[in-house]
Amino acid sequence: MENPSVSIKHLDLEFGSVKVLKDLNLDIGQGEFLVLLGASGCGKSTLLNCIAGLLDVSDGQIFINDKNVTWEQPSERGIGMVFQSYALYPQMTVRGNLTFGLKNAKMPKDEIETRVKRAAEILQIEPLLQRKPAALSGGQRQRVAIGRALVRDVDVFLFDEPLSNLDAKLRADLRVELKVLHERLKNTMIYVTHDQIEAMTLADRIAIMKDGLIQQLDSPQEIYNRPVNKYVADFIGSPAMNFFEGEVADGKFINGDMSIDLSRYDFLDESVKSSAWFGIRPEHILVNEDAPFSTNAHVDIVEPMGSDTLVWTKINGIPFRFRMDGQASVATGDDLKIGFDPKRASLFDKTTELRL
Amino acid sequence: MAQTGRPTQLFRNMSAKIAAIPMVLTALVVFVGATLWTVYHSFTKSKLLPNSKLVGLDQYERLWSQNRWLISIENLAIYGICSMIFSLVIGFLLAAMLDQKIRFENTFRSIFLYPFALSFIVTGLVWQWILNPEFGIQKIIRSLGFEEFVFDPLYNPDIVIYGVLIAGLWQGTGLIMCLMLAGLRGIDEDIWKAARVDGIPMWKTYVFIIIPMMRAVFITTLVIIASGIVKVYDLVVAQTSGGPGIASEVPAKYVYDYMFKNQNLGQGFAASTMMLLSVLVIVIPWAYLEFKGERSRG
Amino acid sequence: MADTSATNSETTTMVGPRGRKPKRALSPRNIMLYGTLIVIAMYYLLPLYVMVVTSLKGMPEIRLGNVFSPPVEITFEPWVKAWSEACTGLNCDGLSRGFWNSVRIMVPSVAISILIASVNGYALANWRFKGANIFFTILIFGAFIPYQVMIYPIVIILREMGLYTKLGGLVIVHTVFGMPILTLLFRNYFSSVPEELFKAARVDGAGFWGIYFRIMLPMSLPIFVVAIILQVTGIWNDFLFGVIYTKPENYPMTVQLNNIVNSVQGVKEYNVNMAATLLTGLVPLFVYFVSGKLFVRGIAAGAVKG
Amino acid sequence: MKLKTLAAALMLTAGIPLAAQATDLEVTHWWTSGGEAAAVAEFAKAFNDGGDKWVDGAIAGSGGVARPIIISRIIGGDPMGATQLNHGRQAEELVEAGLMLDLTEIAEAEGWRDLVNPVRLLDGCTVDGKIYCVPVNIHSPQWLWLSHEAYEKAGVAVPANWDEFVASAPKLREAGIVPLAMGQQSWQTQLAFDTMMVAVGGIDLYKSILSDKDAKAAASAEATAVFEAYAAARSLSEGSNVQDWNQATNMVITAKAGGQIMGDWAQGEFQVANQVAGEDYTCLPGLGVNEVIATGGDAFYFPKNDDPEITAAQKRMASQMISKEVQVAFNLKKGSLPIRGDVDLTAANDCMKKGLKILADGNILPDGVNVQSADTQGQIQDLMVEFWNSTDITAADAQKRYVAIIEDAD
Repeated sequence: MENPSVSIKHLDLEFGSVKVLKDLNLDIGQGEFLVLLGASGCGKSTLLNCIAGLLDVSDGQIFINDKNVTWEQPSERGIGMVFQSYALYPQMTVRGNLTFGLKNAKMPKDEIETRVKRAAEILQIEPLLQRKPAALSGGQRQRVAIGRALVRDVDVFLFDEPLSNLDAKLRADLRVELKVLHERLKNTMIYVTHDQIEAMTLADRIAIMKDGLIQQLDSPQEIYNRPVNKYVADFIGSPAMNFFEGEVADGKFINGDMSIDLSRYDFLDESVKSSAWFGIRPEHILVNEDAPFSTNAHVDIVEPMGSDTLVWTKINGIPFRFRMDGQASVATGDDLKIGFDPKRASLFDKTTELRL
Repeated sequence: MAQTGRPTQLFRNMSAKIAAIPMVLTALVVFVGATLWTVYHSFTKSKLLPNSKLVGLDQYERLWSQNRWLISIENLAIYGICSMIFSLVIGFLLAAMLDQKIRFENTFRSIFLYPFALSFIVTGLVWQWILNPEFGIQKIIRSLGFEEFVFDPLYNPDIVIYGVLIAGLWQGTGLIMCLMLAGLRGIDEDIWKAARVDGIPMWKTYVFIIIPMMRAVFITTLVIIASGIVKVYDLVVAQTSGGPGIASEVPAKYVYDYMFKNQNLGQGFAASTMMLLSVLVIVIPWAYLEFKGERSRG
Repeated sequence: MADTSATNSETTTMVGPRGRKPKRALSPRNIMLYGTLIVIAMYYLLPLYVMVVTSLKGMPEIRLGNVFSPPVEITFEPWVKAWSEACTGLNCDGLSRGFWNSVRIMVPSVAISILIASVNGYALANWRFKGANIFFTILIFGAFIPYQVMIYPIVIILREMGLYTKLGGLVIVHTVFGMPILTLLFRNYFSSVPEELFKAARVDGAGFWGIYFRIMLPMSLPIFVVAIILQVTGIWNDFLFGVIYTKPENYPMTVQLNNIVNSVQGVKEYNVNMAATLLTGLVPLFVYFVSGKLFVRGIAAGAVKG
Repeated sequence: MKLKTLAAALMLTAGIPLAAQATDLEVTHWWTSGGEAAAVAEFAKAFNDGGDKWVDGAIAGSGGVARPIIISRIIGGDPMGATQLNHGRQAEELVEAGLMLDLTEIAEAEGWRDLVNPVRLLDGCTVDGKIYCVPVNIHSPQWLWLSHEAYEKAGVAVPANWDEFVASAPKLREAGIVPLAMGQQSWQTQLAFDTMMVAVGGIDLYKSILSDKDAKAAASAEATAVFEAYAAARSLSEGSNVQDWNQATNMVITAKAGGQIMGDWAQGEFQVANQVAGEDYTCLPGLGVNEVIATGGDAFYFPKNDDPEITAAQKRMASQMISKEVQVAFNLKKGSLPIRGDVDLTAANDCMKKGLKILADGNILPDGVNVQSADTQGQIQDLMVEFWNSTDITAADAQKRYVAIIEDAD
């Protein structure tokens, strides 16, 4: 990548004998919105804290705008950060929160004023400037927290699960606002979350992390369509992907007496022959339609969700779920014909769990 | 359902009310009743036994003309203000130092806190011994060659109250440190991170962000220190007996001496009423603020 | 973009700062920090050290040396004397009598005061009833009232109850004066217990006492330990109430300590005094060092929230 | 239980005298120094020999510490069997409140009025013509105790009066000896002041101020002289950093100090230290100037009790305390003078004999403790101890405040 905004090279982090990050490399482009996604304990927040300089790395380097900041103080790295708990200074007004860091850096008064005005205008918090955080709603607080990063006028924004403390509706609203904000500011943003919807909707690229390693770094589409390993495939998508265990041989996937023709599947390596996992997303199932592969299914449970309906069945004795239109009339006990296009499926090696 | 007989107001929460009886009795009989009794009798000419011969403000007039009382008040003020300031400052500094992710934190904390487990009698006796000019610090410094060195706070009327203060701080700051440390630990990690990202130096973070956030802790702590200052009787009795002369007298001792030793209950009651009054002057504004705050919060 | 975590960084050589920011163990900050801590720790340890060395010296050595010099010849004589021989007046059975008196005073006082205050704090936190806050406010104000204001009326109250100079009277006094701080402690702690838990128990039909014994008590071990520590040390260390509300045969250890130290027969025996002082301090010190961690944890849970 | 009743019944039928009925009596007092404790042991021994049991309730510290405890117990409805109190004003209100046992009956039966010498002691016990306490000894505060060893070291003769004492002080200083030992407790400074009033101001001044509460006398030039002498004495005690009187006495015994103004109870300490009057130490009554002594003293009161057995035992103790043998044994140990004129005190030492002689000559004064109220005493003590310890206060200031206290005295 030419001129990355943030570049992380061979990063190691140990707490005592526990390795939290392992030889991690990551380049983030100018103006990119990168989401670090993973289950709790995967090291995503740790990585963010390392970038911010809030944690000392054990080995490796961090560059921000081509400047080696590995040993720099957080405030000297040209970053702004937004925290899950907002971390607003409770005894100061909103204005105080926004200006405290700037005043401390001995910035001229009118410059501070300009910046606060701009941030307040962007985030629409002008009426709140004289209030204290305790008198704000969760969403307002989060805006102020963003504002505090904004007034720093930096190139890189770091978000540490900023929406986790909000209720579902507010979270959706703010998500959009964040997206708008990014469109407007065109800053580099690194965003940590465990919520895949946030990741999918916001990210230019998502880095899925597990055990201190980046599993896959790609655009949301790519990650959704072509997960590099079974973990990613399982993690992304809700409801989760269906999996069958079986053998891949002669262009076919065989599970017991079921055989799926894989001629339409994009193999990385055509000649492969091994035990494998076969995965297909519930939303890629076709019902009562012609499909390259189809079978009969007996409906066990129906979960109507309004926009769509989740149906549980068994294929070859293995629990299997698929998604139908919200208006579909289906009931427990029905027998359906279901099928899918193997082109949309994913195959993973049984032992390495890597994509085939 | 509506007809099942709603319990009357009195019997609602009956168990809770029964459980609160000791509190109600203590509050009414001891704290209110006993206090009023004492206040009333401070206007009487009670000597060895309480009586009801009212004499108006005579006892108070006499009280404020007593040199010993004035010295006691002055001592309490010095001791009170100094111990509030020093134990808050020292306690907070110690807590802040222990909060720097240091090694042996537990050891240090145990060392700072153990004197709190000891009584004022023990504290007073030990410090009396250490400050003894013939055996203690003064002698050691002198034996190092500084023959003229003088450090005898317990024998110098001008500074004796500071000698008591040294012992009092030794005993009490550990607890303050613990309270402060707990308060510091209760602060959201993210606040620290935010301050670091904002580039705010550590001391400024403490002064402008952390300390204001610990307002509740500071108030609790002040309450604890204040009630400790009220108790400053045992310590003086054990360490100096009010001496040299009457230089380290405190109001509590004045009260006790007049009530029992000098057999002038009225005078003792008057002095204790004055103590009560000065406590109220401090407590009422604080309580007013506290409760007002609570109402707007709730 | 298909390649996963690989970047072009392999080609660039690793220049500039890398890895952990080097920190010298003896950085000025650390020297300041640990230096200050050690100096202060010495200030705090000094009196304990002085007590121990003085109590192990003979009188001639004390007269010659200073309070800080370690004993040349260690003798346990002062300890034996302080425990079983030191005299107050004609009673030459040392501190041992006071020790057992203190135990007899402390055990019921601690148990009763904590029991009452915990139930009380629980009632205040979870069963708010009309007027409760008024009494609670009075109670907290009570903590500020100088004891001296109430000493005399309490003598009268106890006399009327026939408990003056009896152990029972002293237990009442300790319960009364321990109530404000303990109630505050328990009220704050119980307030921090999730409301849902309490509601769930009520829905399950548990009453006042049922919830207290089956839900609150098992959850509040730390705060009970704190309360026990506060009360054990407080009551053990009490002097004023012990001297006023008991008679000599019931004197607690602190009062006896004061008596022994103050009844000078001939020369002041500093070594015996210090041994006696240490003996008196041993019980709370023991309690403290055994439960040190819980003590701090409990304070964090209860006291600070106020 | 049954066995006990049976035993009691048997004893009664056997005609064992009532006295043998063992009753426990708790006795509170503040005699805890070496000499004092030894003296108390004599009382205890006598009482125990009589078949009863003396339960010792010693309260350490000075009377100032012990009195409140004693009084609050009496008022608090948990009276002890007997208690030491200075007779006179201290117990007045307790007696008036009807809390003390009336001893008039045995006093008349045993003829105390004839026994007690001087009879004034009994007056202190008398309220409205009834006797409520047993005086047990005569104590006189007006003594100067001098260490022979200290003067030997300094190379001066042992002074024979206060003026010589003051004159010899620089020599003692040179030898590294504190001229005047003084405990820091306030009553000690007051005692020294009262004593100097007798010595410097004269007997009449003393009487008019203390007994008659004459404020004019307190403001007089004679009194000013006393204050000046007292102010001068302050500097003599520099370096005497002790609290208790017996520690100060100990400084004299060990020749760390030249002398001490203290009551005759100091003698007990000399005795415990095996010092011999006239050889190791010298005592000067009235500071060697005016050889008079105030006849203060200790007395025992017996708080009223509902239990007739205890009342009986109290009366037994009262008559024992005043008996000849006990008086001799007790006072020899205590270093005080017996309250009866008819006892044989051949065993008495030099100092005691001096005291007895003065007593016999009738050169006696009332003691402050017996004529002033505790309140007045407390105020004077506060003044004196403050004055003694802070050289900022001039003699004139102190006198002014003293006059004010005497004016208000009740």
